[in-house]
Amino acid sequence: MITLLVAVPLAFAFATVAFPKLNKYVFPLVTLFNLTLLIGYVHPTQVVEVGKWPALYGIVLLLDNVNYPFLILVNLILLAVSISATFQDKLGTLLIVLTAALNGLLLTGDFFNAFVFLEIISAVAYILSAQNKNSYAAFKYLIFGAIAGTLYLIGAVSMYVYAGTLNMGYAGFIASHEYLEIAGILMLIALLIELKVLPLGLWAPDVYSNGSTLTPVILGSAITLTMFYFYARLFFNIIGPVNTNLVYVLAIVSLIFAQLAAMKQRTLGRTLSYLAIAGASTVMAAFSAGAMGDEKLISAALLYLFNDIIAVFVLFIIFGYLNGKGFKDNTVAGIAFSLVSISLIGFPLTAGFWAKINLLTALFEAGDYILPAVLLAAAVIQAGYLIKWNVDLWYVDNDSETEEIYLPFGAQLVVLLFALALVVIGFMPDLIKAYTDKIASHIFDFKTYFDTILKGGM
Amino acid sequence: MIYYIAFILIGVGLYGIVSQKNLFKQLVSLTIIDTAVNIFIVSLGYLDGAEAPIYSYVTPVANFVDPLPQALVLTAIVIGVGILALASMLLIHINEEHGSVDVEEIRAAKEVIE
Amino acid sequence: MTNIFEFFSNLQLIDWVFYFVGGLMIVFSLFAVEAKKVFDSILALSALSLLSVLLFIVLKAPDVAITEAAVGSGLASAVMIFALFRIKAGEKK
Amino acid sequence: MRRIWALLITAVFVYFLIGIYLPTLPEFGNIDMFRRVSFDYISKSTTREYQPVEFKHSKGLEEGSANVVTSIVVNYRSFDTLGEVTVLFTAALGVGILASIRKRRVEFEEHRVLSVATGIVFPLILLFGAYIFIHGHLTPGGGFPGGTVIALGVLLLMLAKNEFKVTDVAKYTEQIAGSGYVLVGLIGMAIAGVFLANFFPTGIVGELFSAGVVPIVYTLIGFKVGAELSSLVSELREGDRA
Repeated sequence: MITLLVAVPLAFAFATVAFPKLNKYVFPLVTLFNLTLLIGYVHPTQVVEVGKWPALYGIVLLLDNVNYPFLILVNLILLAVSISATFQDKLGTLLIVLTAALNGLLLTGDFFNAFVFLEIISAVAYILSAQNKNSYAAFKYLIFGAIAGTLYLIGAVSMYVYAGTLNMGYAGFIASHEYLEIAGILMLIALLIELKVLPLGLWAPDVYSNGSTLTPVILGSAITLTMFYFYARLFFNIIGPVNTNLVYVLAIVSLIFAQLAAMKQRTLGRTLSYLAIAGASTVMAAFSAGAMGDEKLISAALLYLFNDIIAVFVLFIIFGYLNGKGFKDNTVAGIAFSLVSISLIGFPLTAGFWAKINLLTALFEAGDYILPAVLLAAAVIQAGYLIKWNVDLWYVDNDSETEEIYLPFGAQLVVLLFALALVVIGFMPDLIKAYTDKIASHIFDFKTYFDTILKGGM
Repeated sequence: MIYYIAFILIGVGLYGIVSQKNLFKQLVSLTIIDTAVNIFIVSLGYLDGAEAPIYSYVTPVANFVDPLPQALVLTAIVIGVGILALASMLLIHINEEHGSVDVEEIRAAKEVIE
Repeated sequence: MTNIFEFFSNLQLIDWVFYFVGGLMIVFSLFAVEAKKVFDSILALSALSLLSVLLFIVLKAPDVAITEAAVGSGLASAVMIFALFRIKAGEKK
Repeated sequence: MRRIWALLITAVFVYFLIGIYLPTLPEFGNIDMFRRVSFDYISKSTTREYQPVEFKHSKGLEEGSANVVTSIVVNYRSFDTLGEVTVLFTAALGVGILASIRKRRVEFEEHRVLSVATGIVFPLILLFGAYIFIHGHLTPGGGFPGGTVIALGVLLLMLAKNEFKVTDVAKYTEQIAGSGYVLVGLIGMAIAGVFLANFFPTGIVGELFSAGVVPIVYTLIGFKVGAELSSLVSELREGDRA
């Protein structure tokens, strides 16, 4: 049943390639179909052996308590994109392919299959980031991404050499830990590049700030979310922590760098890009601090991730439409923008507040004082420039000559709903915390994963 | 032995990507890395004295090298050429936007605009 | 490795192929990276790909060899040369 | 300066590969096949007891293609191949989307020898490509090289005839073949209960009509790859198609 999450989007993508006009209707339909399937018909812990081959030999798709919330959130974001963003007809097919690939990467339990989906996702990302005359940034992205893909491929094949199979669960069980770590280093570098932590955001701002409503939204929310899931799956569940101290330092350096850079930028687009990188780096730092099995910390980091993803989505959609224009004519967008900014700063009674406070307490309990200090300093900087931008945008003097731009109704609705969701979660944090706690308690449980994935026998 | 060949080729490709200023050369270096990785993966499945993994009149009974790495490389080659085609198209676009495919000239052109 | 002569006399035929083809490949790859003209480096890349086909055959991987021959040295070179021609055509104007 | 950085990064990485990574690998040519799943791929015993397979004798196996690589690519790990087809699809689509703003076609001088020779060779190339993918489960080759050979034939046609252009027929072929592949998978789901299950009898190893869905899938892939790559090359050459 869960194969349909990948198969149906792919079938529609192939079938509509000659009729690009249909994509406007097919893309929301496909995501809606996925959501109904997820909420109504499938429930966690479900294993599918594709092609009826036993788990060790074929490819296994697995739906468990860890990836179920991620799947729902990713499909929800894609549905929101289909409603709110504007794009060329031809790009619709790409987005349907992306839906299939993201679902596939979230579901798969096989190292090489994950590589294939990673490559599909990156190929789509390259094309998206080349929109609006931004080919140079896209090419840089392609070079980095291709190196990352190659490293991941070497890592995946070494898993096969060490374990004799490509199945994630069995490979993690049978191969010795030193070997796993060496293959893990290769995969780690690859994923850090994909998560924009490693080259300290050298290329990401150019890609993000190309001014389309689609590229930064997709790259910053849906793809980042999926990559974080994949990182957690590999390095918490299967391989075990690899080089956590190094990643921790890298992520903190990246965070400081990104926040300082965001403060200095003069255009909103680049500020938001650095903001997105800073968010990803914070989550990465928290992940590596809690990699040894600190469930509370991971749960807090996931809440932070959720807040960040939704906020980045809203900010980039509004930026894509208004492109630095004021909020005087777009009150709804302005309200959503300000609400999200407040949540990002961590004002009480928003989701961001709970995310920050949980993260800080968990870090203090773990005896870590470096990250909290950096985090607080970063929060002050972030508050500074976010407030500045909000004030600027509310009180900007609109030139009467320039034509007035309004957000389409769908975009206004989505943006407002997402912003309100953050506030509602601020009042009732348990709504989302139940999920993050569940993920955090399952992600370190290798035994259950192993038993589930090899349910079909050895 | 063949591992060393593959690793040195990967090294050469990496060197090319970092050192070359021409974007086309960077793409060529990337393709070198791809080829090297393919050779490396296939060599991981080689078995002394075994035959190619195809049942035929010459080899009616199994005495085969490992077929799985070959299957993986098959996939990797095709993915590689897809990425290569995309990159070529991007290069054409870069040339139309900035008038060059050289890193420094592009940077210079950007500064003029700003 | 006590003695160079012993090292070489112990080599099998397959080792010779590896040394020869591998050496050539490394030379070609260096040429492809350092060549002055992009066209030369694409040609070197094509040659590199053909040599890797040879290696794949020695490694008992005919499927990979036939795919690499068609895709790697045929189509990939064609794609890159078309791109190069388009870029060159732009430079003239 | 750039070169020094490059040398440094390369040195670190090659040191990692040779110094740390290489010792973890098995010795070249001396791998332990019994510890790997490939052993069961070769003897086709993933769901049954081990029994040696014999060319032109064994029949009714779980998987019936003589070429073991093909059996992995199209049967055991067919889901990967679906993804692989999708990468190529995405790349071809992307080249189409990015098709350039300005019309700047790559022009060639028509040469009489080439154009006459192409008329003779082109059908043979098509035939060869079709042979490669139809016999993918018996001999080396399969859908990807077969499709690429067809695309290379189209490329030859392009070089010979200056005004030659790949039309929308390629798009429709791609569409039909691509959805056909997913459809085969969905039929497998309807009949055997799992996506991409092999629902045809597998026959005798080594015969043309054997191996269940493998030849069908490889033929579809061949058409799809051929159409995709030829339209890709054509678009790279044309610039703008509209």
